[in-house]
Formats: sequence, C-alpha cells, structure tokens
Amino acid sequence: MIQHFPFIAVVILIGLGIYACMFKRNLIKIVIGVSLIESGVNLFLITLGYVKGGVAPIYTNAPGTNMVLPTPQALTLTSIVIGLATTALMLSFAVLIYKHYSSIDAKTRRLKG
Amino acid sequence: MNKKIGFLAFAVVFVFLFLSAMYMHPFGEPNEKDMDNHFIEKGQNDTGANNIVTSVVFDYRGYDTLGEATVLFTAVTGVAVAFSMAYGKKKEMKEMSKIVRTVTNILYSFIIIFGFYIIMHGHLTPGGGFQGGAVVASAFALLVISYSALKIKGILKKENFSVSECSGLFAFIALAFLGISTAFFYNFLAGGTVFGNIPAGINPGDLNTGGVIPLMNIAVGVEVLSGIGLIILYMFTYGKEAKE
Amino acid sequence: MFGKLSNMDFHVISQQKPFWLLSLGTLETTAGYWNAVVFVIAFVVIALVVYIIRAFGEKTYKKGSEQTKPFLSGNPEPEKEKVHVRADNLFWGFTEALKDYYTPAVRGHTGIVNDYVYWFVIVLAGLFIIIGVGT
Amino acid sequence: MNFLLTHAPILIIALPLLGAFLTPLISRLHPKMRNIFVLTILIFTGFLTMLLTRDVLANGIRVYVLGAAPSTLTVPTGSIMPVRIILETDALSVLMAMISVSLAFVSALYSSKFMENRTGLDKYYTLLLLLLAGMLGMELTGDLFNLFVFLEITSISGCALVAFYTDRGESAEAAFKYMLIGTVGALFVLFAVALLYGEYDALNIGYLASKIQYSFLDKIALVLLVGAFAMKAGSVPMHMWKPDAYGEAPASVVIMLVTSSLASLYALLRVCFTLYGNVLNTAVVGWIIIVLGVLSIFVGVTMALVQNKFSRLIGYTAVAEIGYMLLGVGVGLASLTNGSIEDYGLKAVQGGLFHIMNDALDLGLLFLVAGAVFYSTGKSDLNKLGGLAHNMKYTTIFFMIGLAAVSGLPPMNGFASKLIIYETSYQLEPLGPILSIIAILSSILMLAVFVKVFHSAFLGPKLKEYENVKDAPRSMLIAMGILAVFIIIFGLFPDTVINTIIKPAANALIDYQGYIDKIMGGV
Repeated sequence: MIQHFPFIAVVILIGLGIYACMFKRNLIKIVIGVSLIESGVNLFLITLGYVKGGVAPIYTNAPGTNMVLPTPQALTLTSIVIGLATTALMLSFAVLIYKHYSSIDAKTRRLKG
Repeated sequence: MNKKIGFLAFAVVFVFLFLSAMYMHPFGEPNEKDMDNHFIEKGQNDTGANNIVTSVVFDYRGYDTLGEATVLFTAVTGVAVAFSMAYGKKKEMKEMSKIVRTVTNILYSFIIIFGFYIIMHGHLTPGGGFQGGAVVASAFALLVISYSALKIKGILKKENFSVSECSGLFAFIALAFLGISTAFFYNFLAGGTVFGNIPAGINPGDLNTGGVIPLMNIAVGVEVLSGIGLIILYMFTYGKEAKE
Repeated sequence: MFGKLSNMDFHVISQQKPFWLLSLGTLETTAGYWNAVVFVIAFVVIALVVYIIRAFGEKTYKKGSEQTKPFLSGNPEPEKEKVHVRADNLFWGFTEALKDYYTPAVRGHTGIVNDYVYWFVIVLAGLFIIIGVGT
Repeated sequence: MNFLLTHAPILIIALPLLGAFLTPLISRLHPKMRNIFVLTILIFTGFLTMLLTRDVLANGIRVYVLGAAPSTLTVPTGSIMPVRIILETDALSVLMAMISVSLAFVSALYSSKFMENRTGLDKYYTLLLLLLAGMLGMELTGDLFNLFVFLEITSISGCALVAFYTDRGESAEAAFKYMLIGTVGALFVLFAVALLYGEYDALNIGYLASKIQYSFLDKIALVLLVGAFAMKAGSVPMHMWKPDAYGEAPASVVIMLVTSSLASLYALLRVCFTLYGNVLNTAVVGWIIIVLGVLSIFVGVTMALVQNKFSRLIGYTAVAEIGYMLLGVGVGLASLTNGSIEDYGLKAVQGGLFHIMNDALDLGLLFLVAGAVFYSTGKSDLNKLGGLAHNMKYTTIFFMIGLAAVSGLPPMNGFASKLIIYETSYQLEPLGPILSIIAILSSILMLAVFVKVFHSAFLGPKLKEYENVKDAPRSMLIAMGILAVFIIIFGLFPDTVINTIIKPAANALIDYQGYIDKIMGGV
C-alpha cells in the first residue's frame, strides 16, 4: 500500500480539481480547479519516472550512475508550460467576461438553449 | 445539472482513477526501462550534453519542445487578443514604498543574471531555456509591481518584447531547420570542433559541449522571458491606453 | 436477405455494356449503385417536360398587373414587414407538438460551464463502467 | 523535388509555424504584405501536401524520424524500440491534411476582406496559421505525446480566435467555455498517455500498438482517450461548447474550427483502429461510437430546428454531421471481428471518411454564407432578416448549393456519402435498420431546418431596411465559389473520389499491422 501513496496523492489532486470544475460557481475557482488537475497530472508523470535510489540523470559531477528516468521530466516540462499557457488564457477570458457581464459567476451567461 | 447524479458520476470516475493508481507499478520500480536506458547510456554520445533531460527535451524529443514553445506563443497572442480592447477606466496602480523600490533596484539585475546563468548552463546543470526564462520574467514582475505599471511603461515596452519573442522563436525554428540536410532537428553541431566535443561518463562539464542544444536553450530562453514578460505587462497595464 | 437479392439483380443489369455515361459516375454501394450524372439528366428532362406543360397554361396572366395582388377580401395589403413570416414561428406546429421533448432539451443546454464538465464526467463514468468493468 | 518529398511531412507542419512566427514581424513592415505572405505560405503548404498525398497513395506509408541521421531510421541500431519522434503519414492522415489545408486557404482568402476593418489583424493571422499548424501536427504525427501537444495548440489557438470579437461579451463567454472543456479533456488525454508510458515506457503509437495487452490500465487509458477525443469532436452529451463557439466566432474562423474538430475525430479513429487495433473489443467500442453518433444526429438536428441565430443553428447541424461520421465509422468498427472486416463494414468506414470530406466542404460553405449575410446586413438573428435574395444573388445560390449538400439531396456530395452510411448501417446485425431509419429521418429534418433558414433569411418580400443591401465582396464570393465547385464535382463523380483517396484511407485505417511493421521494420 505504501508503494502506491504517490499515485494516490495524484488521484486525490485530480479528484479535487474535477470537483472544483463541476461544482464551483466562481469562474476563478474553476480555473484554480483546472490548475489543480494539471498539477496532479504533472505529479503523476514525475512519480512514474522515479527509480529507487536513483540520481538526477545529469553527468556533471554525478554521485552515481543509477539514474532516474529522464523522459517523464521532459514531458512534465512541456506540460507545465502548457499549464501556464492555458491558465493565463482562461484568466484573461475571465477578465474579459467580468468586463462585459460585470460578474464572474458561471450563472450569469447569455449563451443557452 | 442534477447534483446527485453529478456526485455519483464524479464518485465513479474517482474510484476508477483510484484503481488505476493501485494497479500502477509500485513507486520506484518501473517495469519497463528500455527507452530511458537508451537515453541514459547513449545520451552523451548522441547529443553531447551532460544533462540527459535537456538532451531529451532539445534533441531526442526536440519537436515536442518546438510545439510547446508554440503553445506559449499562442497563449501570449491569445492574451494580447483578449486585452487588446482598450476599455474601462485607467487603473492607477500606486507605487510601492521606498524600501521596496530600493531593494528592487539592487535585486532585479542579480535575478536577470541568475536567469541567464540557468539558460546558458541548461545542458550541464539542471535548468534550460524555459526555467531560466521564467526566472528572468520574475525580475520583470518585480519591476512592474514595485514601480507602478504606468511608470514602468518607459522601460518595458510591449513592442520590444513582442519583437524579441518572435525573433527568439524564429531562431529556434531556424536552428531546427539548419539540420534539414539530414533531418529536421538534427544536432549538426554535436561532435564538431567549436561547439560540440562529446563528454563521456561523469565529468565536471565544460560549456562548449552539446552542439545545437545551448543555442536552442538561448533561443527558447529569450522567447520565454519575453513571452511571460508580455503576459505580465498585458495583465498589469490593461486600461484606457492599452493600445499596442 | 433482401439486401443480397437486389444486389445480384443490379450486377446482372450493369453487366451488359453500359454507355460510357453510366460507368463514369457510378458509385457501387453494397446494396446497389448510385449515379449522379444520370440523375441530373433525368432531372433536366423532367424539368423540360414540366416547363412544356406549364406553357399550355393560362395566357391572360400579366406579370405586374392587378392579378399579382393577394386577394384579402378587399382589405388593403399590410406593408411588407408584417407579411414576412419570421424564423421563430415557421415550425411552430412541429415544436408545439413535441413540446414535452423540446422544453427539457432546450433547458438541457443550460450554458453554465459546470454543466459542460458535468456531462463530460457523466460520459466518462458511463464509459468506465461499460469498458472498465464490462469486458 | 526529391528533397522536398523526403522532408515533406515535417515541412508541411514547420512551414505554417515559421509563417506564424514571422507574421507579427512582417505586419510591422506593411499590413498588405501580411495577407499576401499568409496566402503564399498556405499555397506552398498545400502544394507540399499534394506532393505528399500523391507519394503516399503511390507507395504506402511514409515515415519521417526527426533528428535521426537518415531520416527514415525508425529504430536506432542497437536498440529494440523507436526512441525519437516519428511522423507517420498514411493515406488517412494525408486525406485529413488535405482537408485542413484547403479549408485554411479558403478561410484566409475569405478573411482578407471579411476582417478588413478590424484592428489587431496580425494577431488574427498568426493564430490562424497556428491553428492550421496544430491541426496538421495532430494529423501527421505518429507519437502519442506529440498528439497531445498539438491538440493543445489547436484548442488554445481555437479559443483565442473564438474570442476575437472582444467587444461582445458572448464571444468571451463562448471562448472560456471552449477553453475550459478543451483543457480538461486534453489533461485527461495526458493522463492516459502517462498511463501508457508508465506501463510500456514508450510513446510511439506503432510500438505501443504492438505491445498493448488490454490490461485494466489499458482499458482506463482507452476510456479517457475515447471520452476526451469524442468530446473534442463534439458528440452529443459533450457537444454544448460547439454551438456556443461556432455561434460567436468570426465566420472565417469557424471553418477552421470545423476542421479542428475533424482532426480530433481523426485522433479518435487513430486510437480505436490503430493504437488498440489488435486488442480492442470492437463490438463494445463500436457500439459506443454508434450510440454517440446516433445521439448526436438526433439531438443536433432537433435542437437546430428551434434556433434563431444563423451561425448557432449551423453549429448544431455541425454536431449532427459529426454524428453521421461517427455512425459510419462505428458501424465499420462494430463489424470488425479479430482483424477481418465484412464488406459492408469496410464500405461503412469508406462512407464515414467520405462524409468527413464532404461535410467539411458543406459546413464550410454554409458558415461562409452566414458570414456574408453578417458582413452585408450586420445582423445574424433570423427573426430580423428577410428578403435578402433580392439583392444578394450569388450568396443565395451558394446557400442553395450548401443547403442541398448538407441535407443530402440527390445530386450533391452529401447524398453520396449519406447513401453509403444508410445502406451499410442497415446491414448491421442486431439493430441495423433502426440506425439507418433514424439517420434518414434526421436528414429530412435537417432539410427542414435549412428550409426554415432559407425562407426566413432569403425569401420573402424585399424589406425596407435591406433595400440597399449589397452582395458580399468579390474575394468572399470567390472563396465560396471554390467550395461550391468542389461540392458539385464530388457530388457528380463520387466514385472517382472514393477510388482515388477514400478507399486507400479506409484500408490504411483498418490495417494496423502495416502501421506497426512500418515502424518496427527499421529502415
């Protein structure tokens, strides 16, 4: 069971993120929920690549040669920047919505039906 | 939006994700390691960089990084579209206190130098274009907060950032194109004389290894620092005169 | 069974050397074939026949004269804005008949962002149960 | 020429990217130059795509390994698996790339006049090129994580373009909704990619397809991938972002959004037919796709009937058209039993793919007509429009062609592909006839929807407020003309189109073993 704690933490983070996206009314909280899911998936990617007793895969003055897997770190770098991009864009849309509807509640909307 | 069904569906999805966590291989013992062993063993030889993660990011899977730099460029353009409308009254951001401003005067140059250090040594020590660019962008945020955004307009102009972002990206894709004779994203400098002697095994790591990777790091670093700088500027200074 | 039978008949017919026209645009579907060019030609021929029949029509009709005015038992014709049937009440009968389908369906598209994620999570839950547990 | 061909797959994607990076710099020099620059980039990309199409149709799958010494060395010497990113283009991805590039060209041609009097046009053209590069990246790649990155580029640039009319609140709201559901879906795709990476330590679609054993984790990854891509394609219960986004975005952008949802549909097909090719429980997943398709058809058409905003109404019919594609391909998948497919199943897949191509053109034409009406009258609410046929002659003719094509009237291309879908879904074992009956009735209802639009917007007496409405400007009419000509040609000669490009695409989709051997076979 102890072996699966990091993955359980990942699933809890993703669950919290989905909960926020589904049940929270405030647009900013929804964006926070999305970034929660992002951090959960990034944590999942990193924990996939860990090797017991492994060192960072950098040969400059490396303490040993039992190294952690490098690919998940490369994927996580990409997904962090994508998380930055989506969060920045969603927040600027929320600002735009507040500018026009003067409220960031998900309930005030004009596109329905 | 029936709350009960919503919660039930959420619970089902949570349970299945939880089961996937339980079925996954135990933490620390990945069951398949072929691809990564190839990177660890042949990384130095193929790409000439000590930092295997950077060699994966910029050489083995460099195309992903091109896509990702494009994602950042798209988001910056999207934020520019969202904030291009000059609407609403100008928001007067007051300056911070004198103490903060003097500390900023001292601090921000060191942050920028440290950021460029991370960008430059991406292929030797942990770091690279994205991390270094973000550090330098934090210096811009510090400047914008301490000196109210409107006073900073003279120094940090949006046009310069936009031009430097596009030129950073153009340099990055040009470096990728230069290897087109054999293949796109081919590390044509690795193994060469000036830039690319190949380190082997554990070594202190000197700067002129890694072939194209340090150049790509610099190009991406310039793009990220001006991209995030642009986002900060757009978000802080939108208002009446926000025409670009 | 019905599909198979007709398939053979068509093949028999199209074995005899068809004109170059037939083989040009013929689309072989499993249960028969479709040729748009022949359809267009048939359409044109029938349109011609219809036009000829129309030519035998009443000659005394003059285009811009009194005859084109709608007969509203003598009342003056209301101006154009009122006459034109607007979009909403075009299929009034259809939507009225299916009222107990349309009111929940239109309300279903609530436009609230949470409901978009809500429906997505419901589909995921359904798929998890069908594929995860089922097979 | 041979140099261009060997590097064609990456040049097709890198060229629009290069164009997007240079557009802000060029538009600082001179705005007029920017439009010409964008059009030349698109023409050259289109030429490269045609080159690649001819080559792929002639001699099978083409592989391009990024960064490898000879650019076709998939598995490096001394290693048993591909480590670099490989662009694998088979007949299906080339078909999708052709659709994306041609509609992007039409959209750029249309928007040179349509967006003329708007500010911030360099941002508009940059995002247009990025959207095209994202779609092409999704369609030509053979790497799962790379598919996620370019899916993200497509959805971010799509949202930024939906929010382009920043002076109206509705477009910001529609962009936020599209962005939120797009990001959540893409994150689930990333979670599924991480699951597959965690199990097999590989990201290449071909290698994963050879290694996958349909364990519990693979099923969870399949569910997440199918759910996320079906949502991005816009099938029913998750379709609500589509009418919102299509109703608010500028018309020339909406064509590209239609093709970006087709790119997500392509990704769904790639997952179901190739990635999980030899282990998939085809009956269950096939029927899931069929049910999603039929639901999309029914709800899309019935909801379209009650709309009264022009482009929102066409957005709902776009949902219904995605339903037809899902139905066609779902029938093919359901009839695929351990590697061998019945002839009606193969025909159904061909019908589905043919409908993808037809529908991209038909919906494109209809959205351009909606844009032309908005451009001339400034209004898009059907209740306020009327009697436009008097002044806008050509737009009315194009609308009639689009109407006949989308609702599947005989001589048009929509009818050819829908006929195949009706006949093949009829022969599916348990519930076949019911599926085709629903499909036929809904197609009739779609005709009713567009007759409503035709009457309320175009027919009727000449209203005073539209007395001096001028027809759409020349370049917009040319753009619509190109689509109309394609629609008529595909309608009159459907079999030549099917034999040249649709049959190889369907065979390429079914034959996952060929896809794997091309990767694992080495040089």
